Amino acid sequence: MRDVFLSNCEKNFIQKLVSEGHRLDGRNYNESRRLDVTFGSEYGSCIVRLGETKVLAQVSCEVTQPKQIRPNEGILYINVEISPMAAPQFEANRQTDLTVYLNRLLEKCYKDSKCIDLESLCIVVEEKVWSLRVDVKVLNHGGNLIECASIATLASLAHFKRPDVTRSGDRVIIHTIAEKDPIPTVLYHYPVCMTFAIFNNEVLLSDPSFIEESVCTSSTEEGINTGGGLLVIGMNQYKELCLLDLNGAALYDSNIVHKAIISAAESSKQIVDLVKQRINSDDTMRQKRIKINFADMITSDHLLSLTRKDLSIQLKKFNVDDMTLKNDMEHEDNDDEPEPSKYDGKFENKVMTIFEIYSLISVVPSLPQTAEIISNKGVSKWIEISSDSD
Amino acid sequence: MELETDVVSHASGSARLRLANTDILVGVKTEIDIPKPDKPDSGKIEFFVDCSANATPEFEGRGGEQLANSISNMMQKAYHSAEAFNLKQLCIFEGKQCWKLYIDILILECGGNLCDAVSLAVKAALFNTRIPFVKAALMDGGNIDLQLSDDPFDSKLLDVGTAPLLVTLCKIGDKCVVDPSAEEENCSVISLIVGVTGNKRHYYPNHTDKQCTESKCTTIGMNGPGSVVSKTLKDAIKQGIVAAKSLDEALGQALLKERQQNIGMKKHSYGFLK
Amino acid sequence: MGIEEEKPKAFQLKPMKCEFNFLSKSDGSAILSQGDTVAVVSVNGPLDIKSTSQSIEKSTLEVLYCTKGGKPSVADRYKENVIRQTCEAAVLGSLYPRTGITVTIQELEDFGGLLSCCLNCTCLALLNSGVSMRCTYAAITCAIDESGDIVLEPSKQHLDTARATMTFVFDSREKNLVTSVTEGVFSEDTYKEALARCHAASDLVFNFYREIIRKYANVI
Amino acid sequence: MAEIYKLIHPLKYFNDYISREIRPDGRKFHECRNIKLNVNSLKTAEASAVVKCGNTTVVCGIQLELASPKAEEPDFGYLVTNLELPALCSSKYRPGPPSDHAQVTNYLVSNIIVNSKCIDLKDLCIVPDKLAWVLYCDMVCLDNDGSLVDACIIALISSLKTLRLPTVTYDAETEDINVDPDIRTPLKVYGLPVATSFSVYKLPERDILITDPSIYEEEMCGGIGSNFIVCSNQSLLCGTQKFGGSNLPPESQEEALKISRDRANVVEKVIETCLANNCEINEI
Amino acid sequence: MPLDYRRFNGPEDSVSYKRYTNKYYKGYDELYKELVDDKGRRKDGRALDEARSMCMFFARTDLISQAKGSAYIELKKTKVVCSVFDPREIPHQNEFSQLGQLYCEVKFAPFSCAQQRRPHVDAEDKSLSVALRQALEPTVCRHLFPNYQVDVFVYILEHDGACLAAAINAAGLALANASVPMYDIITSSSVAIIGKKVFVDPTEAEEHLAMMSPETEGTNHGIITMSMLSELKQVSDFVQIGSMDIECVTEAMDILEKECENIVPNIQKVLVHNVVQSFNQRKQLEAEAKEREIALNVKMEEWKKLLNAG
Repeated sequence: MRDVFLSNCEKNFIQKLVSEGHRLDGRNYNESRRLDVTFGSEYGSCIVRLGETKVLAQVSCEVTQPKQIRPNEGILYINVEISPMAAPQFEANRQTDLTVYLNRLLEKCYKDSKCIDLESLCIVVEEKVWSLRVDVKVLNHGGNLIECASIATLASLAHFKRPDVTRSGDRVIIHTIAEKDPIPTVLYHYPVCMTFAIFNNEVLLSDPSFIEESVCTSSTEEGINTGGGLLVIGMNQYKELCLLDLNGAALYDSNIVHKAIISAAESSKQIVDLVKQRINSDDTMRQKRIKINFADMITSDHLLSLTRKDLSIQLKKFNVDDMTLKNDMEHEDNDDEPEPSKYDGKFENKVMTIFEIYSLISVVPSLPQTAEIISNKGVSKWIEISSDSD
Repeated sequence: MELETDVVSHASGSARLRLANTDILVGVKTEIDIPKPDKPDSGKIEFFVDCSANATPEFEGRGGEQLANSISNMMQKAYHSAEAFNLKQLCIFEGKQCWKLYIDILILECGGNLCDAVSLAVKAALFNTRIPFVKAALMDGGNIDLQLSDDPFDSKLLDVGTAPLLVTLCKIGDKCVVDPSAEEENCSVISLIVGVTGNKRHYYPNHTDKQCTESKCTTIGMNGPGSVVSKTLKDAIKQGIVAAKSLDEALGQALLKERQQNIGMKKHSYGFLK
Repeated sequence: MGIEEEKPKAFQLKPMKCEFNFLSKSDGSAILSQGDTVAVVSVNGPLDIKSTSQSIEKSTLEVLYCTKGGKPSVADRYKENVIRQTCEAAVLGSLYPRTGITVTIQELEDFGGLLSCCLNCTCLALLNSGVSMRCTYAAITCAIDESGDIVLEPSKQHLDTARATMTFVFDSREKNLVTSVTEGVFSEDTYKEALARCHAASDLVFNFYREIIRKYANVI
Repeated sequence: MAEIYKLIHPLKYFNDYISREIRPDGRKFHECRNIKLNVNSLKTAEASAVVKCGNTTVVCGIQLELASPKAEEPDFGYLVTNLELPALCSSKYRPGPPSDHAQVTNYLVSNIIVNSKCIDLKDLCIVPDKLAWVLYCDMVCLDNDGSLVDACIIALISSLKTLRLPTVTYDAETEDINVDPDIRTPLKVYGLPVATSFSVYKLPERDILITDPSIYEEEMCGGIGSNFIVCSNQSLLCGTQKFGGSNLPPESQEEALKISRDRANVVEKVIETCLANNCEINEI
Repeated sequence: MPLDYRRFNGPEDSVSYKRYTNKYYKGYDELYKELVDDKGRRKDGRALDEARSMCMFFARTDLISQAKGSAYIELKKTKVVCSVFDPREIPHQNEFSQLGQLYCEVKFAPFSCAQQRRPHVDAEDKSLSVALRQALEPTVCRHLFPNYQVDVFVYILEHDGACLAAAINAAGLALANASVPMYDIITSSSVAIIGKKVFVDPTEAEEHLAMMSPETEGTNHGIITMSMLSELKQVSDFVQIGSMDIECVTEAMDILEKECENIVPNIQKVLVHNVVQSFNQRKQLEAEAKEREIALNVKMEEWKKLLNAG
């Protein structure tokens, strides 16, 4: 895996931003990005989108011999792949630490939590069982892979239906989907993993983006650790904890973990509900013989992706009137003034016309025979930043 | 030379050997397997050598792999003949089931003369390897259900009297040196490894069989970029056999003494890594 | 956004839908559906690669083909090779010596004609990434059914019963054959006829490319 | 001198030859190299063939095993073809697991055999759902000097043609298997697929089609693996493969199809003569 | 064993049909009887101490056009190909090595033995590669190509005993063919020992029996392979396996030494032939070049005339 470098500038910026109560994309601390689950034409294939993070999961099954120690249980196998598609730093056909870590977490969350009724996958004891294989492929790595991959695994497992089987004497007949209705997998409970980024040992961000993840686990330019870390919590819809994983250099005190668990309990319910609802609607669509296909995912959402502004932070109280006033007025903040919201589409506030920019700049003679362009001095001090979602 | 047996409680047999600066731990694991179709009445034996990076910095990463392979290869060759180690004693049920011995060799510290030390440690570990008795065998169609005795003391020991020892001879100048140190190994361009069968008498005092007292070569191999004149080669082999004989006798005595101590009183443990 | 109206008299291709910049982390990406068959492709590069795989003459093209699930196989490597060789003919690699261009293809749905969908999608993703290209290319799949008739863009059912299937790739400049992959047995005449019909159909694909690029270029 | 010129300016050297209407090894554009075929020279294999097309050397050996058929296809046997490109056949290969190029060539060869339907897998089944032959056909390239696929197909098909299967008796009651290696029946081979490789070289004014290219010629014409391979099986085509490289105008295609038809006849004759020769020896 | 995704795989449970033939399992005595007839002749008609090298030795060089040097050796049924490539920088190495290195690899063809060999590198391949390197190192002038390695690849097409010896002989020839500087011609030979009988240059069946442990205790058995630099009288590799007493070993060594010397003229003949051939080839090439030049000159004259006329 190639190294990804994060500039000190970026690090400091994000740290500062978070400490002031904002996030780069304008979310609240405990707000998740938009979650979307799309199913493919086959049973058990889905794409989960969490903001820009996209993960494809596909469940396949085959008949194999059971393991000797568990002769009456089916086998669940989870395989995670991160190809160069996810981000350029990943190399083809090479396992990174991240892949192994992700694989292990998902195995803990779905195999060790015993959420799947493996005994129902048995066909003939000691001879034939179903082996389920979940292939998780990361399409785009926009941060919080763990949560996205776990939702994808859950959704594909819950959506999957295996062919029906009948036994006649010694022989086992596997029916095609056309012959007999396939059977859904039995899930006792629906666990999902959620990630929290911790900044400065105290601030808890749910659903961190790629840059937040990288900043919180890295140290400052002087090599001092910032007390940041990643906390992964696996929880099912009954608010039962099934996985806890701590990462990074944060000193976790029990309060913060507790706080995270409470927050996770809330969102796990929402996520599971969403997944269930999507599966239900998918089922009714299928019953109505409406074709479902990944092609439905193609929209023109990304048409403007190169021109659209992703950042939703902006200079606070950026007002043409203020700017033309003297510097002293500049930082006399009156916080109670309502912020322009991203919904009212008043982009004019953000965009300065050329004329306005020029009005900020003054040409001054400095040394003999030189002139200097000095933009308004007051602006060059620390810019107050606001988040337009609050 | 320091030797200690039965150091790993989970293994069927084990030994730890310290020869000058060389430190080796050997564990023997037993498993049930199906014999090879062309040798239905024999068991199987397999050697694994692990050069831990602790032993010398050169082993870091994959550095030790080649050495590990060549040692395990050498051991496999040395134990190949029935004269050296009779695999028939590992047979449970002809053509159906047999014991398979996994011999794991861990090199903890490397101070020269690895081959010799490994072969000594393996022989010591095999000497106290216990194989559970098979209580009953149930025939069920083509399959066999084995019932093993649960009592760990209800087991048999292996006959390892003739198990081979390897002797490394380093050619330095015109002379060959037995038991070379790491420095001596560095000086020589060619070394000869001779595997010689042991003598049962040294291990089983009441063994009366007069027949096999003679030492035999089970394997010979050369190592290093140099070459030798055939006369030197012949002399070296002879020298190696003599050395192996005395080594074998010493090992036998040490093992017997230790076994008696074990029976006599509670074992005085040296600690795992002294 | 299909191209149904263009040439109603000859034949129609399955409706095509395409979206650029589907993946935010890649330098170029495209998702393409041809009928019910869908593939997504990402292009990264030119970027730094290991010195052992660098070439002084041209950029090293690495193509990775990912199936939806299951284990890797020799057949996947074969598809990968078909796509790599085709891209190599199209990309002006000599402009980026000592670098690597990574193309990753992920199959999403297969209802026949997956290979040509992957090839076309790759071409679109390359266009999107801004890598310099000698020409674009278009892939068309056809099948020869039981009775010996040629079916363009066959469906899954067609393929199951087909005597042979062929995939042809044509370049945009001379409209010559770049890649040809066939399966099954067929006579020489059928081959020629199939080739000619695919050749004609490739124009429709090129038109579609133009339309898509126009749409995106307007925004940018 | 010429050797050094070739080493330093390989493309120019090649271009010099081509523009004088001749190839570096003295052949005309459509001339094929000599073919040498030898069958049954390896005794450890059930059937074998050694083929030399110019310098390109491929050895094929077939070994027989027995297994139970797949559950989904109870009356089919197995034909497992593998091509090995060991490091010794060219300086381009490194020891280790098969490279991508080896896998692709391997797939190509297997695909041609499957497509040509020259072996009916049903012939390899002994008792449906219980017992079937497994044919392990391993091809090894000893010297890779271009047009590898052509040589592989010749080696494979001629060893398949010499293969004789032993008689097997299967006792349904006891599931006992008995093989009599002395009584053998030849394997049925339908048709005779022959592959011909072409390289396309682009001169500014025209495209030149080079038949049966050597490895050097392949490299000069769009790289190894971008050959146009036409595989004909008794007047039918069972594969026309081309992967990238210089593009191919329709006229050249016509030409290639015609040449491949002629070459198929020649190769067929070679194989038949060789097999007839082999039979004579067997009888003596 | 995990499946190999880079090849086509057959069914997992397939077994060679030979398992089910009547003659599959034979006892030790039965096998022993098959080897030697009453007159003390071996199955293929040789005397015990007669090597195949005497009558059925076939060797040639320049077999592989892509390699720098190559050789092929056939000892009746044992067939071995070897190729040697140009020196190249030692990959994955940080330190400068004063001596050049030899990289040796021995591989069996999947169809080289009666039982199918899986195409993976197995323990036997590895140990043969190590033995080959051991044998070749003393004879190659390694100080002449520091920090470079010469690749020696041996491929065994058919295995009928004495394959290590054949591999060493072939590699020696190929190295010479590749004009890698060497101190001496390297030759190798092997014997199989069963009881009191010593089989020189054994076949597969003889080797197999020699490796099997006889019923009676104390019988000598085993295989010895030795390689020699015959002019310098040096032993470069000695591999013994089995169980035998010291007298037996020394006796076998004398036989092997003689046998190795016997092979030398064979190797020399091939090498000389090789040199003569390449000389002839060069002469022929030069002659052709001259011819062409003359033809060209004639053409030139014609053109000149045409030009002048035009």
